[in-house]
Amino acid sequence: MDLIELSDVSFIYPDGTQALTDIDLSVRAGERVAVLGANGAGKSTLFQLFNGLLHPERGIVTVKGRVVEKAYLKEVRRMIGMVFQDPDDQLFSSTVRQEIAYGLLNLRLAGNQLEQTISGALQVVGLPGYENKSPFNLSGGEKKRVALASVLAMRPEVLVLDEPTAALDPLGAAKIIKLLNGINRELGITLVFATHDVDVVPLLAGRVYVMDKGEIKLSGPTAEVFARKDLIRAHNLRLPRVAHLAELLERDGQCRFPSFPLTIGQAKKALLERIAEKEAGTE
Amino acid sequence: MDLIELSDVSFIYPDGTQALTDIDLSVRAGERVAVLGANGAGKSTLFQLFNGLLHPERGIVTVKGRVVEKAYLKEVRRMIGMVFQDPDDQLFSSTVRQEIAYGLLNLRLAGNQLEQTISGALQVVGLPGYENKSPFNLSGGEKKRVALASVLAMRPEVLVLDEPTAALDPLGAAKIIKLLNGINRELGITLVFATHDVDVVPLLAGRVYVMDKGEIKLSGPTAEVFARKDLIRAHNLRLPRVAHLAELLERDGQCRFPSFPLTIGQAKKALLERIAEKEAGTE
Amino acid sequence: MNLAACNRMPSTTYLHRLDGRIKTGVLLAAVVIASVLARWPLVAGTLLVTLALMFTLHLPLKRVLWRMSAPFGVAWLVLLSLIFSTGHTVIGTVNFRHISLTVYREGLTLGFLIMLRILTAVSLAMLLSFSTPMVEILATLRIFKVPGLILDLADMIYRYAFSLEEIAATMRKAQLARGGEGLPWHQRARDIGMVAGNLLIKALDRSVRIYKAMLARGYDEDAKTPPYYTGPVPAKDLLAGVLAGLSLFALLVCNFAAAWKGWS
Amino acid sequence: MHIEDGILPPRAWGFWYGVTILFIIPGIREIKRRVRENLAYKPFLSMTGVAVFVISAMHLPVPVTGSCSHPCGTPLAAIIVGPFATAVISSIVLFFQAIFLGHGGITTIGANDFSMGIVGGISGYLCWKLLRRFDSPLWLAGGIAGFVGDVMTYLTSAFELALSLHGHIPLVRQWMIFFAGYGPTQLPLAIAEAVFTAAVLQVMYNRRPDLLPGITGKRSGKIEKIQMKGA
Ligand SMILES: Nc1ncnc2c1ncn2[C@@H]1O[C@H](COP(=O)(O)OP(=O)(O)OP(=O)(O)O)[C@@H](O)[C@H]1O
Ligand SMILES: Nc1ncnc2c1ncn2[C@@H]1O[C@H](COP(=O)(O)OP(=O)(O)OP(=O)(O)O)[C@@H](O)[C@H]1O
Ligand SMILES: [Mg+2]
Ligand SMILES: [Mg+2]
Repeated sequence: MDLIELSDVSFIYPDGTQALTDIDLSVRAGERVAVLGANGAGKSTLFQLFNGLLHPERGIVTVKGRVVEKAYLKEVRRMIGMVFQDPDDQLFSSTVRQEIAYGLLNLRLAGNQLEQTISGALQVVGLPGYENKSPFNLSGGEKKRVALASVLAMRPEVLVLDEPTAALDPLGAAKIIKLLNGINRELGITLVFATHDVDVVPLLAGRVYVMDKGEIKLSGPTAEVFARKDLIRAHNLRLPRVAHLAELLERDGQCRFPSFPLTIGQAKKALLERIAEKEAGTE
Repeated sequence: MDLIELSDVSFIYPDGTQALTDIDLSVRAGERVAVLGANGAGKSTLFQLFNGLLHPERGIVTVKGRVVEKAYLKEVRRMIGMVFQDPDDQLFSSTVRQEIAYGLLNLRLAGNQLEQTISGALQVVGLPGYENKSPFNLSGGEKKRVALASVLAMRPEVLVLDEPTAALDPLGAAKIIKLLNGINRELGITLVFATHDVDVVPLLAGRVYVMDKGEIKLSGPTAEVFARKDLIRAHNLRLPRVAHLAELLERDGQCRFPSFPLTIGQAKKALLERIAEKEAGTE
Repeated sequence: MNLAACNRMPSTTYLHRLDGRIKTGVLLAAVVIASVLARWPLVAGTLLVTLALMFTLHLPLKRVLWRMSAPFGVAWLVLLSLIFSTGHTVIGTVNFRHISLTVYREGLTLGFLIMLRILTAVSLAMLLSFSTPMVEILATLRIFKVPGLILDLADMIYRYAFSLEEIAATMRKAQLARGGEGLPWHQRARDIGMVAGNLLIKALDRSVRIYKAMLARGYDEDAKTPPYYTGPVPAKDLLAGVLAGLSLFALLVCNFAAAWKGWS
Repeated sequence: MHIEDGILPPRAWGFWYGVTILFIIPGIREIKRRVRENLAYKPFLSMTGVAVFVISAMHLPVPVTGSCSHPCGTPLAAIIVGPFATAVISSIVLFFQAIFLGHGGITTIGANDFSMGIVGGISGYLCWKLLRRFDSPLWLAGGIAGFVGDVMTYLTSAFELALSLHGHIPLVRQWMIFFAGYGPTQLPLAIAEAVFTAAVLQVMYNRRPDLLPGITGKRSGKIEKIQMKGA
């Protein structure tokens, strides 16, 4: 049974914008799924269907096999933790402590347990000692991490992240990626995220959906999706930069890559092999 | 005479945060300058000093040789067009059309010319037909595009862009980069921008400033700045991905790169040369 | 309160295309005139014409009815109190337990007239807001010499209203996503308090940032705001305006020419 | 309770316009002065106006009389931005409510502003000042200001109605009849307004004392140079 499943889902905003059309999508427990797509493709809208912040016009959204509807919402929202695209949208409390406590109080946590959970969550995102700061006076990257902590503290089974690395500086982004991979591996938390930073995808996703104009155009394991270079480009996306480099080398140079490198590590290996081959080949 | 010049400028926020310390910076007419730095380094603060949205605590800001002060503000703001980091802070009209018209009306444009400029600007950012949507009902990336269009339409002499490609999809980002380079080359518009997407910098900047904790730590032509790998990393940044790849190849493989490739084009060329060398070298 | 709804109008109908200066001028004058008319048939006629014009805008009926319902609160109270308090011709009494109230004919007539006037004035205002963008209304008021500072503030209040609406909606969404629903009342009260307090702070902070964006795009404290209207009113629209103005004048003349008693 | 167009005779609404303008003129002067001192004042004032718009648009129907009540928000605004400026922004807010919500009227802006913006604002402000003079806690002063401002607003608009519509009944009796018409919802609303005013002030004071220069004791507090001094 899939954890999240959308079948034939459409969504229209009140002003008449058809944001999603006939979406079929499923996420299994423990997976890491990326959703890619141009601006306005419908990624953020899609995510809000998962936990019933928006309701589909047509089609069915199920979580753990049960349809998401009024009576089930509370449970669903507890299961699915959501980090919004803009951390400013997510933070509404006076202090970081209250921000994180908010969801926990709704889960009826109290006393010692509450305090421990809060400081634990801050520990995980690398912001110990920030309890009494105001979330509004933090830098962009810190806000993002507080938003993540406030969601992580609730121990969701699924983390849905809208652009987790946007607005972060490179080091901050690398840390978040490591953190997310860590909680996926160690806590078994399922990850679903949207991003425009294609280079991040191979580092963080096992499977990819590509959306365009409200429809899912392509899906599959990361390597397979990025092998469809023409389709990727047709949907306003691009290859990871090293893959692009490899493509150019293959076209203009004499290199052959049996499988395209997607990360810098893979590229290094592949290139070293090619170079070694050349040396060997000419002997 | 430099177009924008800051000498020995410091800035402190009312709550006591020392955001900038002893900044010396100058931008010549027609240049393309990037400002890099970690979250909270002070980039956005710096930009707001240029057109007098903030006033330095100490030091002097001059534009075209004249100190930025009350009587000069109007002219300066007309000369310097500014795209803010968060489009939500920039959009305040009830339709996209009115949003773009706002600045143009302040420039006393009217009638046919106004309409043409508006639709031209929307064309350029890839949102034709969005005139009557409310800017609040757009996706994150669409908002950024409208913010860009509203400033681009005013054709200022200097464009100051706080993270121009953040939240844009890859194709959109590539188009904006091309557009910016185009108006720089053809109209001589000066560009100053901040970004976290290091891979974009070599494509769009001739010169780079690196900031950290409110100070300028490093500056110079793009290639020279990125050659200081250790310093770059010390300030929470990273190399462009292909440069990183080259670095790895140099360290682990037998490759030597006389100058580091920063863009995919350069990398391709450099790698093909290396490969050719290898083939030649073993003959 | 959905302000944005007022802006989402198809610019296809005749009224939508009509010059904003004409619409604003005529409709505001009509509101004033409608609220001084003392003969109910004239008011009823104006109301009918207004509703007919509204019909040409192709608005959803539900929204129109909802808006019409707002003023009834005051209207009923006024009608009720007038019936029992004004006039001398007794047309009956109402007995309720030990209280007995006298119903007067003059009060009833006046109450009916006032209700009609309220409806008419509200419909006219509604017609204006559904057919004319705010910028055009404010630009017209500027032509009418309303003080610049007031219009400036009005312009900013209008812009910020959208912003506040958005902030409030996203804050609520953020609470829902973290289980803020179906809570006991004291936690609900806590949520509302939290949103209200922080909303204002967030909104005030954002207001300063938006203001910066306006400054950066040439908003000028001291200079006059640039005229929104640069050309004259198109001849056709001017004609429509003159005709509408004449009808309003005729309405006033009818009202005063006819003999009418008492109330001023 | 806003008075709609068509209820008051021209003489009455003309009179209330006149009275209101007496407060608006110093209001405009005060705003101009403070804008010159601190440019952040204008956006600040406008956002406060939006808050008043939203708060006073939350009307509740009164089941018994069929009337309509709502909180005012003006006591809070008067405490934050000053009573004269409040008179100005609430007149703008009333214009918007008349146009967009069918709530109040164009000809009655004067009358409504007098009850909500001027009497409501000033009475709330005076309560606040008085209580703070005697070192009452912030929440208490704010709460009482909210309560008094709200009740005064309703007394005033009931008076305005009664003055024009008392027929042959004595003015005071008709006034009380109108006021009683709102009683069922007005009392709980006044209490809600009190709680709300107190809570918002307390949160603002705890989190952003720089936004409340007059309250933290420092006359020219940090708002004078908030983020764009002299820009
Ligand atoms: N509140 C809204 N009302 C009306 N239309 C909306 C609203 N929010 C989004 N849209 C529209 O719905 C479509 C999908 O928006 P969505 O935010 O899901 O895109 P996205 O894929 O997240 O884009 P981005 O990459 O820019 O964040 C867009 O065309 C957008 O204009
Ligand atoms: N309005 C403000 N009041 C007080 N402190 C502020 C304010 N805005 C920013 N700061 C602080 O000033 C410092 C510099 O902020 P700034 O926004 O200039 O950084 P930045 O380089 O643009 O960062 P980012 O990459 O995250 O956008 C940060 O420490 C930040 O917390
Ligand atoms: Mg999105
Ligand atoms: Mg910034």
